[in-house]
This record gives sequence, structure tokens and C-alpha cells, in this order.
Amino acid sequence: MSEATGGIHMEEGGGGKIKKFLYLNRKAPYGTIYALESLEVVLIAAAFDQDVSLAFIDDGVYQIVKGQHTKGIDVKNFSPTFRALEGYDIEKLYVEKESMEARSLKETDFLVPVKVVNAAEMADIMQSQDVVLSF
Amino acid sequence: MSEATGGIHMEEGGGGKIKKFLYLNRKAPYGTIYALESLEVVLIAAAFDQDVSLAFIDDGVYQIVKGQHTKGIDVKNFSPTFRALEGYDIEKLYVEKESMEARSLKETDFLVPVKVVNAAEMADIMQSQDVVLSF
Amino acid sequence: MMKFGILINEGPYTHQASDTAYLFAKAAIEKGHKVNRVFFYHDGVYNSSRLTEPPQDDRHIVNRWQKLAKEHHIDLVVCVAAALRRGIKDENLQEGFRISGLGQLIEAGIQSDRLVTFGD
Amino acid sequence: MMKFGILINEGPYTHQASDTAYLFAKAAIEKGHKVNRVFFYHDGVYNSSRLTEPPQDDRHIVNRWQKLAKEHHIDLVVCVAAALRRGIKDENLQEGFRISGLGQLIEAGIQSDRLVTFGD
Amino acid sequence: MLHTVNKSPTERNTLESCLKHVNKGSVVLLIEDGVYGALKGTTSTKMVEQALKNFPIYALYPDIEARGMQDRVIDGIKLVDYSGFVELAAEHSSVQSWL
Amino acid sequence: MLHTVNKSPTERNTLESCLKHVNKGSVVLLIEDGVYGALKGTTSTKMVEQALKNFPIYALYPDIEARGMQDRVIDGIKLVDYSGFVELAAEHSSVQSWL
Repeated sequence: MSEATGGIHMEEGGGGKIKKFLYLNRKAPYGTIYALESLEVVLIAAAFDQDVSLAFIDDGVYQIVKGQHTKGIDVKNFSPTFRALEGYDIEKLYVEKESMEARSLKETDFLVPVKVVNAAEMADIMQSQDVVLSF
Repeated sequence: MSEATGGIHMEEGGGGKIKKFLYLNRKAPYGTIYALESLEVVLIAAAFDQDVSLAFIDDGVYQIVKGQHTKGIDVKNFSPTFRALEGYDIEKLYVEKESMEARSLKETDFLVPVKVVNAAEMADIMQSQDVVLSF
Repeated sequence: MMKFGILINEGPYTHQASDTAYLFAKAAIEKGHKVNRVFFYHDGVYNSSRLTEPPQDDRHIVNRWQKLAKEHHIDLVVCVAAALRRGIKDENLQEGFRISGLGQLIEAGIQSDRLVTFGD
Repeated sequence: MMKFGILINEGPYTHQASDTAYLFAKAAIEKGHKVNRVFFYHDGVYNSSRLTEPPQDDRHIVNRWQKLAKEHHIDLVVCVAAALRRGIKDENLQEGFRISGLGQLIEAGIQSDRLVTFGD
Repeated sequence: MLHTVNKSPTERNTLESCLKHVNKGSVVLLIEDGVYGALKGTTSTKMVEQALKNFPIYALYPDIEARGMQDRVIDGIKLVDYSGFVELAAEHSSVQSWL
Repeated sequence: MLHTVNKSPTERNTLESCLKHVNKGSVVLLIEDGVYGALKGTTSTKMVEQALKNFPIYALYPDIEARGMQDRVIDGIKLVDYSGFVELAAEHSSVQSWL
């Protein structure tokens, strides 16, 4: 989970303009690597002075559920990394209410503090972004 | 679409016992390569003296629809190859009625003669196989 | 004139993602736009293998990106972390591609007018 | 004692298929069964790249297959047609794997008591 | 914004999820296997026709033709080529791919 | 025969399609993301509980635990480890993977 930013100059990369980046997570963890590699992007993104949000909808909400124990499948448990996001000043985590309800998930089931929004609010959040990255 | 059988001795490979092989197709063509590479397996399978059936259910039924023109996406149109199967003595092509109906497809929409069966009959076909290969 | 950045998340041939991205990039260039960077992530890193050898009657996805990039000065960047766990290294990297960090993806998001993702 | 053949349709790390197949094979062997062949098709061919270098704290999917195969005489076969279009050749093939034709898959279906497929 | 969907609605929930998140001024483009969502007479047709009342839906014609679906497109869905895809991406302030 | 399903029922139609094709004497095993189909209180729970009346459904416990779902499994679904997966494959005359 650590990697150089690719040797670019931050000042040059930022160029003064702050953009709104949304990382959209719709896939469950472990069956595929998208959730893990998405998180790797988010951690790198933290080094750039941009406005970062994460959205969890559909099966993406399963990514941040507590109690993941991956020893039995011999795959790395990356879920604790979500707890590290706060230290990178990434605090805007939006979870969709309808997606939670379809899976009987409550806010207390999550590893990290999140903001629960409904589908209409999620649509507004998506609409207000400059860049949406989906994995 | 041509490839050696891998240099094995047919007699040895066959070993005298005839097995029932089902090739199960559930995926649409072109969005992914599974349909094309599945067909490559079927063509090789023809060289072995086994009892071969093909099943098309769910989006797999889209694989054998007439009128595919792939020039615009610059991908090879492999659908004519289904017409070649007869020449390889592969004639058991089963298509599920419910999957056709959910997509408004009729038997006349298909490139090749097929046997239309309902879900219960398809379940029986699956159940009677020795080997099921799904892609 | 717009600057487009492109993100490709899937490997060649298996998913249509790289094909669609290529035809999108070509169309953008034909319309007078600029494609400044294509970033290859997840299985997308496989698009850069110089060992790729499709059947003769099929498109050559790797070389087609190489050619388009050379003619139109597109920066083809392969994510180092994704590449290492998938066996893509300088040793089998096609000329015209370069391996670098994820920062290059964020940078493409910042510097392009639009970032368009193609995947599964 | 049963003879199991295994078909793997997806590459390492991206999909769980190769992980599940490995743990299945290991459990089968521990129970006294035989795994006679693992056939790698579609993106499954990427499981054989000797250039694969996962993070140090992660499992090494390629080498793990290699080791299991060596210890228990499993034939690891990579489909030549699928491999060529995805850039897997003798040049980057890990020791212990061999590249061959699709006939080896059919043969595995004939000669095994069960053929189990892992994919996406 | 421009939403793109590349999955078949009879295989995955992607199109359904997308259609619930399209705001005024946004449009949807169906590409790759997503073009199966543009068809008449399927189990997802009604959902798509309902959505068409609220916002425009486009489909990538080369993908429709590749799949032999050229005579089955729902009235009201607009067909574009790759050049049209680029125009849609340029016209809208951002692009969201529903993967 | 043994049917395996490795996809989440809230993402794809795989489980639904599988359950329509299970004959007497056959069983279903949920693995990988397929284990989300073994959970209580989801939109697919009713379909799975109905199916349980007709044939046994198993779920691979290591996959359930990996996803933190150990307290949410539907009563009546049998949990197995990889060794149990091998046993199921050996007991039934063939294995069909719903990919």
C-alpha cells in the first residue's frame, strides 16, 4: 500500500487548480481485486491537493464491513486500510442508504464513519464532480 | 480457429470410454472473449470421439443471432463459425426457451438449427453430463 | 480542442475495454482533440506486453496503441504496482510504453479536461 | 481416490478463481486424491508468468502452483492459443509450466474423474 | 454529466443502478454489452422506456451492429458512432463509467 | 451434480439462473462472491430460502469469514471448508460451475 507518486512534481501536477475527484466503488471485496486496487489509488490521491470523495453503492458497501477475516482464503485483508484514510485527510465517505437496506446493513456495521445518503443525494454528489474514477 | 490437439495420441486420450461433454454458454459475444474462446474449445473437442453438446442460456443465446457485423468495432466476427459445427458432427445445440423469450428471440433469428428446450429440460440435459465446461 | 485522459482497467482481447478506448481515442484525435495520456491499471497493464502475438487475421491491440501514441504524442503509462503483480516489467514491455506510479493517473485527472474510464 | 482435473479461466490476483482452485487442489491432495492436470485458459494463462512479482506480504500465486505441482506431480498446462494473444511465451513462462494445445483440456476431461472449472 | 454503461441488463444490475442516478441535464450512453439495454421486447425494455421520459439515452451503433441488433432498437434511443461518443464526452462536464 | 456459484446475487443473475436448473439429487455450493447469496435479510434471501425447500445449499465458510458475513448466514445453509468442497465434488458425478 505504499508507492511513489511516479516522480512528478506536485506543484506542476496540481497547477493551482483544485478538482473534485470521486472514487466510485460498486464491487464486493476479494472476489475481484478492484476494491483493493481502488484503495491504492485513493491513498496516492491523498498526496495531491485535490478534493477527494469516496462513494460506496451496490455491492461496494460490502467493502467497508467490519469483521473481515481473510486467513482462510489466504488473501490479504485490506479492510483495516480504510481506517487509515482519516490520517490522509480523506473524510468524505458516502454510502448509499438503498444499497445498505437491500443488504440489511446498518451504519454500525461499518469499519469507518460514513455519511449515509439516499440515491437522489448520491446522484447530486456524482453530478458535482470534475473527475469520477470507477473500478 | 485452427490448432493442433497438443500432440497427444488420440487413442490414448480417448482410452475407449466415451464421455458426455456439455459446453455451457451464458455470456454475450464481443463484450468479452469467452464466447469466441469457448468455440475454439468446441472445435478442438470435435477431434476427440466424445459425445458433445452445446447449451445456450441467459445472454449466451445472443452468441448465435444472425446479422452480426463487427467491422465497426474492429473485432473479428466469429459467428459464421457456428455454421461450421455441423461439418464437425457437432449437432446437439440446445437453446433455452425462457432465455429466448426474455429477449424476444425466435428460432428463425438463429444462425444455425437448434433444439429449443425449456428450463426443466435444460436441467435434465445438464444433469446427464459427465463433464460440463463453462466459460 | 479538448484534452482527454483515458484510463483502461482491463487486458486486451479478454474484455472489449481496450478496443473501445482505442476507437474513442482515434475518433477524438480525428475531431481535432488531444489525448494526452492513456493510463493502464488493473489487468489493463497487459496491454503493454511486447510478447503479444494475436492470430494473423486479428487486430494487434498492443502495437496499435504504440503506433497511435507515436503519431499523436500520447503518453502511454503502465501502473508499476499493478504491473509487478501481473508480470509486466521492462523486460517484456513494448517500446513506446513506460512504467510509472499511480500519481500519473491522478495527474491525468487534474490536467485533462475529461478523464474517461474503460473497464469491466 | 479420485483423479481431479482443474480448469482455470482467470488471471492471478484480479479474480479469486486461481486462489480458490489452488486451495481446492491442496485440500484434494491432503484427502488422498490425485490432481492430474491444471489447465490454464483465457486469462488463466497469466498464472504462468515467471515475471510475476507480488508485494512481499502477499501470496505468490505463480510460484505456489509451481511448488504444489512439483511436489505432487501435477501437469500444469497453458493453452498456446490463449497464451499467444496475451503475451505468454516460453520466454516468460515459469519453470514447471508447459505450453500446449486445447486437446490437453479435453484429455483432462476424459481422463479425470471430475473436471472442476474456476473462473469469472 | 455523461454516464456510460457497458453491461447487459439481463446479466447485471449495472444499467438499473445507473438509471437511478441520472440527474437533469445528464445523459446515458450504452456501449459494448450495454447496448443490449437498448432493445425492444426484453425484460428491461420497460425500465428503459420509462427512463427515456426523463433524460436522453444514446447507444453506440457499431456495438449494436456487431451484435446483430440493428433492427431491435427502442424508438427514441439515439444512435451514435465513436465520433458521437467523443462529442457527448466533450459536451458534458464529466464522464462516469458504470463498471 | 454439484453446482457452484461464485457471483453475488445483488450484482448478477447467476444465482437466480442456477437455482432454476437444479434437479433432484443435485446440490448448490456458494463460493467466492457467491456467498453473499447465503445471507439473511437481503433482496435475494427469499429466493434462496424457497430453493432450500427443494435441495441442499452449501456455502464455503472461508469465503464468508473473509467478507465478515459469519453472523448473517441463513439457517439451513450448510457451511463447508475446502475439504468439504472436495467431498461434495467427489460425491456427485459431475461439477457445473456457473460462471
